[in-house]
Amino acid sequence: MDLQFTAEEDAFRYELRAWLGTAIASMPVQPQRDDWTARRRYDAAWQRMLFDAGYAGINWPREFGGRGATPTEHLIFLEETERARAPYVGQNFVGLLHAGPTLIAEATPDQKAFHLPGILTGEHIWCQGFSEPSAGSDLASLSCRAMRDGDDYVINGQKIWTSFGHTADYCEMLVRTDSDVPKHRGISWLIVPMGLPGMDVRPLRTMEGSTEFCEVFFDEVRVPVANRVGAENDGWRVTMVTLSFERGTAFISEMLQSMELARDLAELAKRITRNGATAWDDAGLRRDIGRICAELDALWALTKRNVSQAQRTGVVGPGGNVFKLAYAELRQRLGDLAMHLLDRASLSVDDIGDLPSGEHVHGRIHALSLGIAAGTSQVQRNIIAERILGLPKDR
Amino acid sequence: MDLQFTAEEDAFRYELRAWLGTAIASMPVQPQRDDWTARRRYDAAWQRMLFDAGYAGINWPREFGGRGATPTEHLIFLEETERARAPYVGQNFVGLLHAGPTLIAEATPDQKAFHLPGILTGEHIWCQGFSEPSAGSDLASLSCRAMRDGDDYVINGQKIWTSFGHTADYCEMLVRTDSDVPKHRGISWLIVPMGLPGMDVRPLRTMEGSTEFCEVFFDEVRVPVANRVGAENDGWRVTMVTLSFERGTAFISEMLQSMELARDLAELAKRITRNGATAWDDAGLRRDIGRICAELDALWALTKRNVSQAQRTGVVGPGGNVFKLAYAELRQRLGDLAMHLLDRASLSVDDIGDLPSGEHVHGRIHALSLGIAAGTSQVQRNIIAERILGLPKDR
Amino acid sequence: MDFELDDDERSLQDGIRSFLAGRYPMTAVRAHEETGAAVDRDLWRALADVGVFSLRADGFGMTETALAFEELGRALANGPLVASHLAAGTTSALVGGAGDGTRIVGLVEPSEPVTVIEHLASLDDLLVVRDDGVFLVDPGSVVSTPVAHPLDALTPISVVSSLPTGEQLGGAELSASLRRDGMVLTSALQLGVCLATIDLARDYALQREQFGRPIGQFQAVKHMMADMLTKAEVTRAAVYAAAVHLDGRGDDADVAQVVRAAKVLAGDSALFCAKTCIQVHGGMGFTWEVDAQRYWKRACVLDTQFGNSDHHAAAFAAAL
Amino acid sequence: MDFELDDDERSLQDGIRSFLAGRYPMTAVRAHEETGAAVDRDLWRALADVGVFSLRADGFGMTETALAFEELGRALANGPLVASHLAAGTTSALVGGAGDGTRIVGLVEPSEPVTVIEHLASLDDLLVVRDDGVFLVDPGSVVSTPVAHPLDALTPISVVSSLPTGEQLGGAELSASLRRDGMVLTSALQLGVCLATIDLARDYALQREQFGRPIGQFQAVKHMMADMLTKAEVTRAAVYAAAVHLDGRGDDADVAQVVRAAKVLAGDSALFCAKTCIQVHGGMGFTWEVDAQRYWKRACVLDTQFGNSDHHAAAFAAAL
Repeated sequence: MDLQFTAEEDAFRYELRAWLGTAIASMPVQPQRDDWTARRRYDAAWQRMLFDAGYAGINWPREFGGRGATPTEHLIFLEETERARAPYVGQNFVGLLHAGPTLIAEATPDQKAFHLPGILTGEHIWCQGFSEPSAGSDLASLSCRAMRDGDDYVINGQKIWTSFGHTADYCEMLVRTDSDVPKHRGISWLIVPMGLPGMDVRPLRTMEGSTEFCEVFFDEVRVPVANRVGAENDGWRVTMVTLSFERGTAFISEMLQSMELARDLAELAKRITRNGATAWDDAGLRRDIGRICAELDALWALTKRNVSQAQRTGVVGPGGNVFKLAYAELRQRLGDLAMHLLDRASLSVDDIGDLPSGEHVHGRIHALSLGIAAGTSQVQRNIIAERILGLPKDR
Repeated sequence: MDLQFTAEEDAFRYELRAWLGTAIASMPVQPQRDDWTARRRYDAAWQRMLFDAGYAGINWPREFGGRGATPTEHLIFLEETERARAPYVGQNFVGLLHAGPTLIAEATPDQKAFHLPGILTGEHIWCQGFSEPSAGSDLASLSCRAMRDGDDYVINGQKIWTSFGHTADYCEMLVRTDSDVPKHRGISWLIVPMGLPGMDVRPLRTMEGSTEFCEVFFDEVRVPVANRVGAENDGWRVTMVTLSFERGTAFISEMLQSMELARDLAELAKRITRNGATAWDDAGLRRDIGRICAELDALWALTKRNVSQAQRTGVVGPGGNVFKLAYAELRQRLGDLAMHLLDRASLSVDDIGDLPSGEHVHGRIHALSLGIAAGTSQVQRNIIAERILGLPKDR
Repeated sequence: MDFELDDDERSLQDGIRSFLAGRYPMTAVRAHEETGAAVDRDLWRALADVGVFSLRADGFGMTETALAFEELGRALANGPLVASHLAAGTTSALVGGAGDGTRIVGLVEPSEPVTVIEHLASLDDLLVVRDDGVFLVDPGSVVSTPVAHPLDALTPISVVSSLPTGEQLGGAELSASLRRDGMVLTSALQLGVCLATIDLARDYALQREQFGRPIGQFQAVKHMMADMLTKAEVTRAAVYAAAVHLDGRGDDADVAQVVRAAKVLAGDSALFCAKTCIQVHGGMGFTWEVDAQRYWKRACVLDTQFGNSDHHAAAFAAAL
Repeated sequence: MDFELDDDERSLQDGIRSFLAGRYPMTAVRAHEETGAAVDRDLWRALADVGVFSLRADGFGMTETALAFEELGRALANGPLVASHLAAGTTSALVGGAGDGTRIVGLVEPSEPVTVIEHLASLDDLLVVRDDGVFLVDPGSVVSTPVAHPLDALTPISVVSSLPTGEQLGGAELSASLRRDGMVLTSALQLGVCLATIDLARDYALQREQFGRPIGQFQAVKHMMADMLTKAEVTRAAVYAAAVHLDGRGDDADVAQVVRAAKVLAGDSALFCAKTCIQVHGGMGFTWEVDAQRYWKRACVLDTQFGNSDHHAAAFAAAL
């Protein structure tokens, strides 16, 4: 075991760091949180810069236009971009992390040739049409129907939790193509261009007040059969490829942010005074912050174990579920602690004067979603118990 | 709503308090923790004193020799005996709280006439033969068999967690009298004299090192059919009477002890010094102690709500399950806190000098059993979810 | 001793509950949020008419008042409810017009790291509660900045940069008594949050199906909800005990400690129940549409009022 | 970077594990307990022969040593393992005979409210670690009282009333380095406790049936065990990271912080896993016979050695 980077890995890091230094300086000011069109432009511009510098699709194979980086290099990439406060992957998230890798693994040469470059350059934004109002944790029970009609599928139904549905060009979509077989077996994976007749995209307001997510309604929407990826009714297997990617790397950037946030909390505690002493004079608060920081460092070490395993075996194992479960819980504790420290200042989602209430309160709300999105903590525990511990399935 | 005692209740309290003052002074020194024979003598002597003073079977109906006290008077009785540091119910526990009430509700006049006085005077010690090695949370799956043979049942099988099995005179016992019907329907409730041929009582060592519990093995043990209480195969219903009693009052005395222990912890923290300051100077520790004390006070208020409900309706409702679940969790937190405070002194189950490590470490170990005995916390949660919240049964 | 609600208490509570269900149902709460959540004077006077502000001035006790506030918390009623009730006084009014709802009275305790006032723009009068006394201030004279995005959209807040001294209404004793009563009423609101989130979660768990059965059949969901109920019932006992003690119908416990215990339990439990309610709802719990998030945000607000649970846990220990 | 065990590390760990399974199986552990748990000199020399004490003196790193100690923790091996390993030194022996197991060396850090020494009656030498240095003391010269009922029957303890000064072996630097190495080795033992209790709980959950199915099929049990595994894996990462850093094969993090994090995580997780293992076992978990309780008691002991998790959480914060 070692935690030292090789000379090649260091070289990769320093070259990237140098490039980030100049690249970020040339980026325009970040758009407003809820100006999704401006944010699309911004995210696409950043993706184009990455592409031009050879950093787009960092972990994609070279033959499909990616950089073919190892998992360790991918980790370094995420570390350095976070360290440099580079733009987040943003609206390119689904394309780069979900749809692209699925296309690489399962699509036809023509589908790849058309779609992969658009994702890598930031030209095409993708969204995800998987969840439905009645198919959440039980995703395979989805009922959005695609009926074969000549060379088209005709889609009827509804999707929910479609991130960036109002700005995307394409949707990676799971539809039911056979209702007469067990639920996992009648699902297909389609590429659906957004804006087709019969599609209705409605922003979904979350408790943060933001509208990153949409509901998408389908009324007799026609999509060519040629847009299917993989065999008909084989979509569940196709999508499992995608989901494991999400668990592997999706939370690394925000995990690094949380580590910084926890340390900021110590600084904040030193500034906040109460009854003539600083909050930092409270031994219990110090211990809580120390424990959270120590646990975050341990989670970061776990991430490196997961990356090392991926480097050896090519897949992110159930360590990803362990990480997700632990991180969601820890992030909530961090948020609770921050809000208690801010006390009355935590009643504002905006910063108050020089108090960083905005960041902490937003973070606390976001933490509530961490136990739910991308597999609830209950689902994670089931997976860990069944796949790692080998306990029997519920029924 | 009110929390004030009536003049009658106060009169009851002061009379009892006065009697306790003289009665306790006349008691001999408490025997060693693990001298069960001496403890039986001690517990029986105390029960006899209670009996002579009219306090035996405090909540039993007068017609069966009890005092017929209201639930509120029962609460006062437990408060005052605890306050006076009177002996605990000890080995009379099963007889007074389980077997006696069941006999009152379900036994024949002859059975009552013979057994109830022995329980009230402390002459007869009872133990409980319910749990089996493979029937714990799923008590109704018990397999200890009683086959009818003329006027006898012939018992074969094993019981476990039989408190005071090695000193008791009688055992309230659940046996399977019909294996061909659904599990709850083939159970009968028997009075089994201890020491019959074919019975083998083996002390069961717990993690506390003590042997309050026994395993009891039955090999062709003959018990007259006349010893059955209730109809054959109706034992499950009969025993449900008993179990609800346990939840109602069994934990009140130790709950009062815990309240005192938590306050003692504050005193201890003021005495323990570290790095030139007392442990009490630690704001986090103070907050933890304050929170635990506040929660214990709240649990005490909950107990009074449960008692008031019993006073009105005659039964202890599911508030007993709520209390048990909350108390088990809280008692563990209290124990953890105490051991952390004692630090290296917590490595001894005996007191070290003037450090009360014995009490706290024993209490911590005992707390581990609270989440298990008399219905695990998981079983309590199921009951609360199904009976109070009306959520559907698991299958 | 009888620590169960009697018939009068039950019917008072039922009355408030039906009034709120009719006059301020959740549909109205949500609509109110969209229009900026300024206090609705018609509603305020209607609340006054059922006695929300004047219960104690009218001779009822803290017990009845806490039962009413439990319902206000359950209904997610907003506005300076506790402050206006306190202003209406018991034997005599602290601020005229508070009891009949003609004047909307707020309250602030100057605090670190920042002093924040809820509903400032809607206030007719402001009580400033300091250690050494209680002061009446003209809300218009407070130098402050409204916050564009308050955590709880139903509780607009302003950050104070300068607070005039105002007219002194009483000394340290009045201050202590307002704080004590305020703690109990706030903990009653928090209890209402606990109970409402349990109902919300239960309704959802019974109706929502995944894997071919209602999610309420899964042990994981059951056990989360059993923990909610357990915390809520222990909290209920603590809150009722505090109210009963303030009415002089308690046992021999130290009233200040009983009140602190209520605020500690209620603060922790409301946050726990609301957070767990969101988790039971899964993705839907994270939507603006579902009320789970409103209760969580309200639980956050209430915990900061009259001292949070950590503060009072420390105070409880200090008094041991 | 490759933070997975390599083949050498894996085979070293497997070797220690099979040695312990053969030479000191749980049956032997339980028997040892019944005879007072004095250190068994034959076993001790056998441990020495497989390198438990001399690994680092023999040129291996802390990484390999931690992997070995993980197995010792898993096997519930008792005796002053960490102390004797530290006494064997790295480049040169601190106490002669420690490495080959001919001398059994203990260690004590004088502490408040009481100073307690583990295994005193079995010791040939005692290291006293103070802030200002490390001292070698003749165990026979310590004035102390053995405790009749130690919490962990496998860890006899004595309460010290007077501790002679002894011969100074080194200054503050040696003291700091022994503490740092001791923290890592103790956290490795704690990791072993986590992993052993997971195995115990899993075996029981698969075999024990209630309500007509293995209890491991109930979500409540599954989720408790998923939490155990999660804490154990995060702890494993922290402990391995600390060991690797001590070997100079870490990243640019502050070594002292990495070590503290390991002790914080390992202390909390071992207690959690052992406690949960008891709960999974139900009534059986509370029996003397089932090993769950032994691991819980050991977890309690280990948390107090080289500073408990609260202590190091505070120290971690102080260094931020």
